[in-house]
Amino acid sequence: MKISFAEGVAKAIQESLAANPRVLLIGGGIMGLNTAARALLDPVLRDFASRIMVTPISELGLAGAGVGAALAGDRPLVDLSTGSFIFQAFAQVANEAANIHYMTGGQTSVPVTFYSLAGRRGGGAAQHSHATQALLGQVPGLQVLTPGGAEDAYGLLKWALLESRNPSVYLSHPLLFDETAEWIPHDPFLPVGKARIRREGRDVSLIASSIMVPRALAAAETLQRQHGISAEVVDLRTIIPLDRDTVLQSAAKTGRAVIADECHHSYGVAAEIAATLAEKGLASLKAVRRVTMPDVPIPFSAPLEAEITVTAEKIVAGALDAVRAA
Amino acid sequence: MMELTFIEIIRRALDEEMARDNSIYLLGEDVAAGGAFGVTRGLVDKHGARRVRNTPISEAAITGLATGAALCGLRPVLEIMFIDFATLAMDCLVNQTAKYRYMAGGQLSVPMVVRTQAGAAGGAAAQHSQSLESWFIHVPGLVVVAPSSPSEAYGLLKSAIRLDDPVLFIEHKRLYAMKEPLDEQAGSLPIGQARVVREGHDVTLVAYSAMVRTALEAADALSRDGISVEVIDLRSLVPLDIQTLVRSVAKTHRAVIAHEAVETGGVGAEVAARLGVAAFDELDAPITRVGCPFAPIPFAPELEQALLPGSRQIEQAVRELVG
Amino acid sequence: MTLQGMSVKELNKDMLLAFYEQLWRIRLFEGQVQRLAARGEVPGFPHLSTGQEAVAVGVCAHLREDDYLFSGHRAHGHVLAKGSDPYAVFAEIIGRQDGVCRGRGGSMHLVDVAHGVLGATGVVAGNVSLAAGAAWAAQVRGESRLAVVFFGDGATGAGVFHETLNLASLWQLPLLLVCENNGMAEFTSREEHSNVAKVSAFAVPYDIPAQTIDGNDVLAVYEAAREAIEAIRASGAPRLLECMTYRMAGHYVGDAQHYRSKEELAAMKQKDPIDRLRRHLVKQGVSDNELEAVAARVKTELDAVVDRARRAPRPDPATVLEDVYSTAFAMAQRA
Amino acid sequence: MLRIRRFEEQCIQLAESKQFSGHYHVYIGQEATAVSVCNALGPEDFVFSTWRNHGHLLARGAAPDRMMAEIFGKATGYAGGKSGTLHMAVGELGVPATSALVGGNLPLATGAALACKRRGSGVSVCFHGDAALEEGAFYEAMILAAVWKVPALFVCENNSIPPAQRKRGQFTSSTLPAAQLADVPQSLQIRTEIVDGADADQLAESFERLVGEVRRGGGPRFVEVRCTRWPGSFPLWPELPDGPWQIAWAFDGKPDRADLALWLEQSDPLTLYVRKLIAAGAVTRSQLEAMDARAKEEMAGAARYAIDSPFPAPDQAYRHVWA
Repeated sequence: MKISFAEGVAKAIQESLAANPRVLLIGGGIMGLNTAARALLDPVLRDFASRIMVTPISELGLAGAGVGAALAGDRPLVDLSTGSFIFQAFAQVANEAANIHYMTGGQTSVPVTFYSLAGRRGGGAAQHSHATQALLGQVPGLQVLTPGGAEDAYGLLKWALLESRNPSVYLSHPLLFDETAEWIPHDPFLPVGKARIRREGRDVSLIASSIMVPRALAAAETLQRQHGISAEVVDLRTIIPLDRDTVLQSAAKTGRAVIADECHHSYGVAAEIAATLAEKGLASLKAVRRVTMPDVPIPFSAPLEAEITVTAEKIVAGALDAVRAA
Repeated sequence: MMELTFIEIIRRALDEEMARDNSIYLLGEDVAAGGAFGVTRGLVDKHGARRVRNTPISEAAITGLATGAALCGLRPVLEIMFIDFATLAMDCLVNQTAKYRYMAGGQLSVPMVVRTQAGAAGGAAAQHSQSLESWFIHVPGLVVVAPSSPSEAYGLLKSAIRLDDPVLFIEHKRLYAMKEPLDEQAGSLPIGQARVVREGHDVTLVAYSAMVRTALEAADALSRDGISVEVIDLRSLVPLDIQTLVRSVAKTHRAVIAHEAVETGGVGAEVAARLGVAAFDELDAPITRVGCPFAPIPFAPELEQALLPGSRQIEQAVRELVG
Repeated sequence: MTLQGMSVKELNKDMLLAFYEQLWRIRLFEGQVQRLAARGEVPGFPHLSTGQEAVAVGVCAHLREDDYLFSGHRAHGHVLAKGSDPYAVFAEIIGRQDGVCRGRGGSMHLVDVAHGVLGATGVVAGNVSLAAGAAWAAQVRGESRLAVVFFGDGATGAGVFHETLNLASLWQLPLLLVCENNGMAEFTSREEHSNVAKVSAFAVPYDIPAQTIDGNDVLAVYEAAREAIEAIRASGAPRLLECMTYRMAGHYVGDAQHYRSKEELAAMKQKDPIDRLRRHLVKQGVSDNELEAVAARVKTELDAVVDRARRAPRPDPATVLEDVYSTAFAMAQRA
Repeated sequence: MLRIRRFEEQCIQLAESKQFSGHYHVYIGQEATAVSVCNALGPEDFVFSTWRNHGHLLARGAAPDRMMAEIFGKATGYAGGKSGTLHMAVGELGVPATSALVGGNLPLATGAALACKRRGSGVSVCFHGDAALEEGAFYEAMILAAVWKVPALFVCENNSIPPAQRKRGQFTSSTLPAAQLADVPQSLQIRTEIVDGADADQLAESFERLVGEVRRGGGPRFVEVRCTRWPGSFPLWPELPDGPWQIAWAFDGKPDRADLALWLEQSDPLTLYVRKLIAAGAVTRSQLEAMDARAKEEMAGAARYAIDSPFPAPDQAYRHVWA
């Protein structure tokens, strides 16, 4: 049956709360300002009222409380709302949660999940549009989950809440809520750390995650229909752990790699993947291109924002450039 | 010429700049008492308590205070004792300091320097030894400088203070005791221009901050085996001088990038990605990164040594390339 | 419009009418933003200050052009009351080239240096410490100017707010902290997210004189602000002003406010700051049609502003990479 | 209390003879606080500490030899050499994590208290210093604890140097304009008490009562324990003025240094408590000396254990990144 990304998120939270009394929710604004998606959560917030902690606006305190509760045996989901607000909580997310298991020589683990609604949403301007995978992706001890489809929105969040033994940042995206996907209830869950080949192809590999997955799929359609180019779409699903093998296998097969990502151009997720490809020195690799946001804060005005947005058309252009290069 | 330590040279640069421009103010925890590492010792006596001011231990508020003052025309130089504590000031640095000019459509600039200190130096463990530059170089609007020696730090700090953009000036703990002569006419050094520290023609070895010294050690060892290594000190990470690297790779056709920070998503990734496109035809071997494995810094010195990339790892990487 | 130092009793009819006009200008301005937002012409999520106009007008009446103003994400009223040109502000909110930030900032990042508006912020309590920095700059240069920062009661949950109280008191900074306590932080009411009813209680341990007043009465705000600002100019020490007010528009445009009961909204309408000043003016013998004339004049003025702003050119995409750095580094390159 | 002091004295002597590296902090002069708090706690309770954690861990029942091994960075340490002194934690004793950031442990304690409340058993105790009141994390943790009414006990060990005694170059402690430190938590509507850190009996009585109140769901409590800093911990690296503590000082003996003598008389919980026991005839001098001998032997044994323990194998550096 078909479910939407938003339904996936709501379903994962509802089932996890039902399955394990140690799961609790700190803060409850999960779906941000999307009222339709918010409505999906209302029954959950009602049924589990005693396990939903209403909170003041103090991201540092909330994140730290989530870590503390996890240290004491609970499995909290901490809602840090808009992606750009995770910076206030960085000391607790990156300096405490991520380090504790290692610092205690393995004595203590921190199964906390931070929910962050990150990415360019339209009109958000500079302080509401951050894609934070690049910074979070450099923190040893932190899992960074970036679902690009509804089935992963559900699966990854439920895995984080019920099974993961490490701290995770679950990066939801305001523009993904309406994406739908086929969902088979008892389908064996693709293990975390494995990328998903969303579309087979021979001529170029489109490496994507989160919001870039639907756009890469659209680009692949255009490349096939208008240019006769067969594009493979690799959905990373997670930035940590990063499935470098699947990326390398795909790039070796097609000989060309285009990495589409919403982080800024320099020092971003795309840079890490491009460097991995460059490092392995694949004989068959003819071209690598990065299609990302330029190194600018996100402007408010619509035409300016449109200029820097990574669209399907830009992914197509990147792919054509890679094909033409070799 | 007298020999000065990294700390003494930085103090001298701050002293001279404060004498030159009275809109420069020093802020930070215990800076009037000399600062945790003694960098600002004695400056309060020369420039007065109004311009060298201790702050409470509130990294978020003091970074905001410095930013607000910079918006109004002061040129604050804020010390954050350890880069690990900058995690408490991330919202200010990322959402305010870096973006103010752009959000205001160019009406304002933020002439502010945040001096901080990073890197592992034995026994400081996970929350006092991190190299976190990779976060800040992904934030458009921030300039990031990482000097590799006392004389470099002197010139780059002077330029950083005179720049009208916010600069994160990262000093490495292990360089603090390093001594170097400082010639009298030393002036400011350009930000955004890499420096060829050692000529060579077989491989280009890129590094910055304390890793430059390690790279030179590796280069010396390799030259004894007849491998000629060109060592380049990036000096600043943003702006990144990719042209100098491309020119060097055009000559050597091989590239290795070394840094103490975690390899994933680090400076090496960006340099490799850019060289992978800009110098694709010049490369005879894959670009290689030498960074810290993906783990926090352990306390025990033996474990720390096992983790951190040193000249041995660099030599090994170069030998694999040169073959 | 600055009337520093005049006590409420000395205000003559013209000055009161000027307040009345200012309140209407902000109310109609926000009404236009809401109207255009409903038609999808306003990108993003503007937050309106409808119902909280009295705080902006009452406080800004005492500010000089070179005093520094910071605001939160509900900033339109403060920026207009400080003296920014409504056309430039409206153009910015709909992302036009003539906008005060050339279309880059938008509703939540309004900056107008010429009028001392150093900025709104989209991060709750994100710039309270910046305002302290501006106050510190004024102090060290021996200037008599001050910095004022407006924020909602939600901001008092953020640790940086308390760090700033500590710093402002410790360094005795010329900073006026104005809390618009509308009893709501986004969607949760105050009781649910704070155990401290009155924000002024937070200032007590730091010896920052704090006052809680009725934020819907522009004359009460004017009087309290006059006393606080005069004290700051004289002593250079910080002050906190807590204005109890009520947010009549939702948290953001399009917020159906299902979390508010009907009676609650109706009761609040009764305390509307414009109606209260209107009743006061009528008692002072101002005729109805004189009051109507003011409202009509402001309506015509704003209709023209909105019309002009909607026809203003959109920013040229080619300029998108400008203003990231003031130094000419050639490094902000296209994707 | 005696065991804690002897442990810390061993640390200082070992550090002075360069047996272990890295900066560290000692708990001398505050022993009564840790002992009285931990005596009121049970196995299901949680304790959060900071970089000055040795006393808390010993009072909680940690083994001195494994603690010393960890301070040495040895494989037999509680964290196998990965935490060192700054982050020492003992999971099975309910000390799950120790932060080295000022105020870093406060939100953790609130979170653990939330878990206790949900489970219906256990309280969460957070030891922190006076400087934590300058960090935003303090306020956020306090407000959350109050709004959620969780069983959290915040123990602020205020060892700030009275202003009159602040000499140049020493690290100023907290810089709070508040007339009284306790005014701050009171303004957050949290029940606050002040206890004299030198009076072991008052501490024991207060914490017995307070832990009971918190355990019965009375919501969070804040206790300011006023201790005067031990003269040995003024310098950056702790030293033993006039050597280890001597039983004689509790009788008629006096140390040479006047400041130490004054401190023993007015502020040292150990000396004052021993005098009280002697006066009440509860213990004889020979019993004390026997007790002291056992404590000294235990801690000397811990030192030997640490010295003889092996360093961790280098490959351990890669373990425990992921649970």
